[in-house]
Amino acid sequence: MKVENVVCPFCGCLCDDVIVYVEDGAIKGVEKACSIGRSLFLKHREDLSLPSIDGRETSIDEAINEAVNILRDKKHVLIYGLSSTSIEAQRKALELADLIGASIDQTTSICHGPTSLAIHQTGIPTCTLGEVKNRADVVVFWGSNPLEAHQRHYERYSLIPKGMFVTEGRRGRKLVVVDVRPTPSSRAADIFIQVRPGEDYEVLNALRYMLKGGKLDGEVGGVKVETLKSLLDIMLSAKYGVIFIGMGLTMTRGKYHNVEAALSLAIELNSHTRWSVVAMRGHYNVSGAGMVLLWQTGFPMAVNFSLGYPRYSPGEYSAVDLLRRKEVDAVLVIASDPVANFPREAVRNLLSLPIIAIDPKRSLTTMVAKVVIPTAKVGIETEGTAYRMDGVPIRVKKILNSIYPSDEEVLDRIIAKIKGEERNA
Amino acid sequence: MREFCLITGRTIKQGITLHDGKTTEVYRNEVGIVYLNGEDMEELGIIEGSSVLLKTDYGQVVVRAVKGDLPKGMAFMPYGPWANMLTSANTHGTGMPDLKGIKLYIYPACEEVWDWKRVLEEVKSVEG
Amino acid sequence: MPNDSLIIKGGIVYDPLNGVKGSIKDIYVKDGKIVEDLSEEAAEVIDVTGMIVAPANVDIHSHIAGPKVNSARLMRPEDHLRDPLRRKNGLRSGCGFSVPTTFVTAYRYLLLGYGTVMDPAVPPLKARHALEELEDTPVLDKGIYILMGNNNILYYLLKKGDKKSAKLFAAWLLKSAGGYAIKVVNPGGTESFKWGKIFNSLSDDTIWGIKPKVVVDILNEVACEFKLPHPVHLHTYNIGIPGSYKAALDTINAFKDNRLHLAHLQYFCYGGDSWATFRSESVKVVEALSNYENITADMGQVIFVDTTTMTADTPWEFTLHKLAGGRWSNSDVELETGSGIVPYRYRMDNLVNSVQWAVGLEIALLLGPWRVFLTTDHPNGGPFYFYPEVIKWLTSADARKEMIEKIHPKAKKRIYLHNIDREFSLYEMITMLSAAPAKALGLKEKGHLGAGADADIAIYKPKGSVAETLSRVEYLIKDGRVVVRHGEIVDASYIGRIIRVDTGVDDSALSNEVRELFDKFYSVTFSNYKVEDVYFKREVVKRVV
Amino acid sequence: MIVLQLKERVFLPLEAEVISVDKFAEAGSVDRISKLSVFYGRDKMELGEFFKIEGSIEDGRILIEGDLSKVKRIGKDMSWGVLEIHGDVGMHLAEGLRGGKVIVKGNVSDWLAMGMSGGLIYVDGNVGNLACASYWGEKRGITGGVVLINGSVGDDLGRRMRRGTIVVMKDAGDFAGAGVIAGTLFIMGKVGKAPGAEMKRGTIVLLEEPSSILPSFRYSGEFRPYFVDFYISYLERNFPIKFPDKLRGSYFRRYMGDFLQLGKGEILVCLD
Repeated sequence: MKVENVVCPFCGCLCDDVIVYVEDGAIKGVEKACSIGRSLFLKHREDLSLPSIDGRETSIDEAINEAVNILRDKKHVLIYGLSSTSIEAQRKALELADLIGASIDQTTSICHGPTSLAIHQTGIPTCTLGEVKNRADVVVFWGSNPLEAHQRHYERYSLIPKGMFVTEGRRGRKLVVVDVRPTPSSRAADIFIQVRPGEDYEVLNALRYMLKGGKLDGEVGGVKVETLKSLLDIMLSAKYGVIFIGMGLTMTRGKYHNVEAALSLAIELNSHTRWSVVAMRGHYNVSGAGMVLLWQTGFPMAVNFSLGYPRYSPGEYSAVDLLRRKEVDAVLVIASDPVANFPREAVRNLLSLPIIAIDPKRSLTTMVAKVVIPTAKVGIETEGTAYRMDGVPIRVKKILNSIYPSDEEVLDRIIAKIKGEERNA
Repeated sequence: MREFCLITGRTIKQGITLHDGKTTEVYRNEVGIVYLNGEDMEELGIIEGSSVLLKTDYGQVVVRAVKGDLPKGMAFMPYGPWANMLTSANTHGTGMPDLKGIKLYIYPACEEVWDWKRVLEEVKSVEG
Repeated sequence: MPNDSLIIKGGIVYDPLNGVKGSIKDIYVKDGKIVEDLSEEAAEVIDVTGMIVAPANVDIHSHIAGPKVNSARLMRPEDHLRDPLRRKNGLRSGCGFSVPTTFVTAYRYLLLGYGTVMDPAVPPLKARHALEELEDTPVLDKGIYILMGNNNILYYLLKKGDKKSAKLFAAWLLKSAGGYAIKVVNPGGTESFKWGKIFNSLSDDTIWGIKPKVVVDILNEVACEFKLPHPVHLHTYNIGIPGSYKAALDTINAFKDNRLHLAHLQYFCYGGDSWATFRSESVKVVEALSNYENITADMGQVIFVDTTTMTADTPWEFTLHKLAGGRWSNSDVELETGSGIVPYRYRMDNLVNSVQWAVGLEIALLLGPWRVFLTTDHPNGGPFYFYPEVIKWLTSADARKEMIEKIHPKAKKRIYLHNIDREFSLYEMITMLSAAPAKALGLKEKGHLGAGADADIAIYKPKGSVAETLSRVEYLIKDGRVVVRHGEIVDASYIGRIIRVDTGVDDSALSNEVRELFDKFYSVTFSNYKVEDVYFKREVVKRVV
Repeated sequence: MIVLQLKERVFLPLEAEVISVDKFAEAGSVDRISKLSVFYGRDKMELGEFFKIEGSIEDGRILIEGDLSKVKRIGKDMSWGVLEIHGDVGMHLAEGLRGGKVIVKGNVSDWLAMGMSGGLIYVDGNVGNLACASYWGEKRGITGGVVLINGSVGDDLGRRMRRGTIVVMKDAGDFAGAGVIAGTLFIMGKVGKAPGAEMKRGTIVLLEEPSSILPSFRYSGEFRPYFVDFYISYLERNFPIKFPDKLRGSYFRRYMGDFLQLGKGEILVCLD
């Protein structure tokens, strides 16, 4: 069976033109997806997780019961992950957090969290990826390597496609890449600007200063002022420019200040011509996790419900900080692998806590979790909404059956049980 | 001792092997890895594909060294459990730990590249 | 399901659409509808002797959900910090103030006696987002208006002179995005801003070489030919600036032969040719409107409060950002529209803000309650839960006088408000809040208490004044369920309906050319564009034309 | 004086905004003070379950002893009296402080004195990140008061402060004085990256040359700012603090900035 226009549940590009061939209940072929997307579809049945308690295989029902026991008894639970599941499940996770007075954080806190912090401070002029395709004549990738992290980004949205007002496609666009090292993405660029690690802020500061008419000489952040001047000229000559920002800004020294500087530059450029900023979001629904958190709590991540209402404090209720300070007594992980993704110090404390892991696949987290609840993979075995990196919501599809329930169902059952017990008490 | 700057990031192979499973050999081969500048490798006496011991203020790990297109003094590792043995959990009040731009020291090693079990052992063993 | 039959006994009933002005009578409810009669044994009887019984309120224009509302939430953590709400009685926690979370939005609307709220500006590409938020805005019936005034495909077809395709496309768009009405915001202006230009006109050529008037005419025709229950919901050009009343007059003149709704009219009633000479010209606009019963409007009243402005009028938000300084967000949506967000504080000691405050009340008092409805263009003029303040000013000339003493001293010479003595009665106020907007929306089952109406009933305990009485319901019945009892929400566990129209225009009606434009220029495939039925699975009302 | 002793170490966050002179005075007796509610994780509990409480609040003095590093929001919105803490203390100490004194003999975690408008804070040890900083999205940080820190502070010290004085005797992290609208910061040790970024007005006095000054600052000569002398002798007279001698009568190198904003702020670097 040929399934067309399948949405790839891997990265924030959320490509929705993938063709998948299904035979005998398994995926036999994939077209149009990038190499990572192909791997995701074709190897989807490999290394799956099994329901277990303390490493002992068990039934889904028992695993859920054990999870309920932990969540009911503990005083301060961390709910973490969310970026690789559907809106429907994310909603339930928030309802649970509200119900049990937990802290809830999503993977964005170690991804584009600083971008949210910067938006609090400055706002953001942004656009959907179709605007980039149709209008952008200058695109700047700053601290981002799409050819490895978002492989079809150039092809589908930002560089190659012929748009309504950029009729020549690649030839109608200038590509600038700013990074601390050459990457496959920078090799495709018209201009590559190599910044000294940790000095993006200074470079952005210099660009803004020159935009305001300030004079500089010498070099800033390892870049000649001459080079920056010509970059600024390119930016000013653009009809519609877009800066894509990546982890190169959010994870390096300066963090949200770096992003704030990039956003401010774009805002200030709008007094001359049109510029937007788009964050290169990693997981396919990390954008969505932020959206649900925002509409239910007002905040995009790092929310605590201990006092019965949402409080926001990145650096306090964010997962890495809660673990580093060891301020929680249990962790519920949904569709994420903090044991593999967190810095060592945070992982060490995480390992000393009871972990409940809800995940279709085996991961380092499921290997050490007290309770493992396998679920159907969203976008392959269950449908749901996901938000692309630019906030466009797309319905991901179900193409195979699973013997396991969805994340949404598991969370719903946990909530029902906890509520039921509340009534009895 | 020479100081390097550790940058972590995505690679295609990391993304592909992720779907084989994080406990698999293929994943270790692509993620338990550090890319270095060729001249730096020569200076340190490190042979392409050999094991190196990496140390930062926050931890240590043994991975495979591979030549990469990098400026001198820079080391690049794919995101994953190996790189995270070396990163700092200090978020400076932002929620975002220091995952790029970390001071790194590199030593040739005869030990095999750590597997995920050894990585977890190391996580547990070190106090501080 | 709680008791499905109710008798609301002994209340003083106000039902403007049925001409009931404060008669004591019982209201019977069965299966979510109001019925003529009911046997007492089967039903729950609620004794509301001495209380005011009215149709639940209807908000015709309130930005409560969707992409730009959420972007505004992201921009304002400090705003949420001031107004947290605890989880209690099974209600969800959240935050309020200028951009409340979805649950809090619903709870506060319910306590004000609302049963239906319309979100007036949703880009079709992101309609799913609005619908998902509305799913988390429980109990209320909700609808969305679809932004079309800057749609590139529409302009493309019009430029070709293919009016038929253009109309079919608009009707298809409305259906596929799950919309209830067509919304137009600064036609041509939002598109021009994508080119870095500020464009404000109905009769000049847009970037596409098409006059905005032509676009609105076509959309009016769509509304007419497809018998849409609500006409084009128009936010015209030149919002918020000195001299904006001319845009209102121009717009009224251009479309006087159509049914039309003018959104947040207050912002289009300013005179003067600079901020220094800024003044009210509400009287001229009211005069122009008084001849055309076919045109309705809502207030867009300003409250003196720190709020967050948000609109698809991107050039205006950029202008406001330059005027007010501080944060600015903008989001361009491919081929369709855009939106801008700027936090803004209306201040009593500011002359312009003082005039704005008066203008909203002037138009309402001069033209209400059947033609101009209560809104604050939430949250643009201020959060909706400040409506009781507005009601106070509409129902009490003394309360207005008191305020006029407090606002900027120079304002008095530039407004008409102090010369208006009219005070709306309880009956008129209920008309303005429920009957009139329901009628303008073409919601035949809403806004009245006659048999066959949805059993959305607001019951108030009479207090010292009309404003106090209407400030919080004692009971709210929604679809026959008792949602508020003794002034507290007791049941907010169901999600309410999405009200949308079905124009009957399916994919097959679109020309190949439109399909090709789609495939070439959108960043999503055609088959993944249309909003799937799953977003309407819960208690849909379809209104097939 | 009323004395609170932590009975045993707490591991989860203990939300104790009730510990303030205002709230204690309102409660009155020790008995009623012990019944004030705190949150331990999600559990609502009583203050007396965690602290041994003795003495009287009549003179407006509170002394707390123990490892309070998990105890948050002590001294919230306090307006008078003296709150003395012997031991390390957790986040959000003295949030919204309006008056009175908060004295800490130990280290303080992040978010010290957010939204402070008056009063005095004295910290003997080190302070975490975002000390005296504006909340996310808030236009202005602290609007008054004096904060004296004997040790070092983390990043984002005094973000967007509107008025007030902050003295740090040792090092400050990155982005010290970012977005300052007005007010004065003294940093008597090393300072991290980008001091004064986006500052509008205000003064940052540095004892040591910073590792770099942002491109958007302009060097504007060397001079002897008498107000620094007056200022430090005023602070020394009134508060328990002693500035390095080098500062007195010294010449300073002056950088004006941040020219991305008004450009009316200054960074003064003490010359040898």
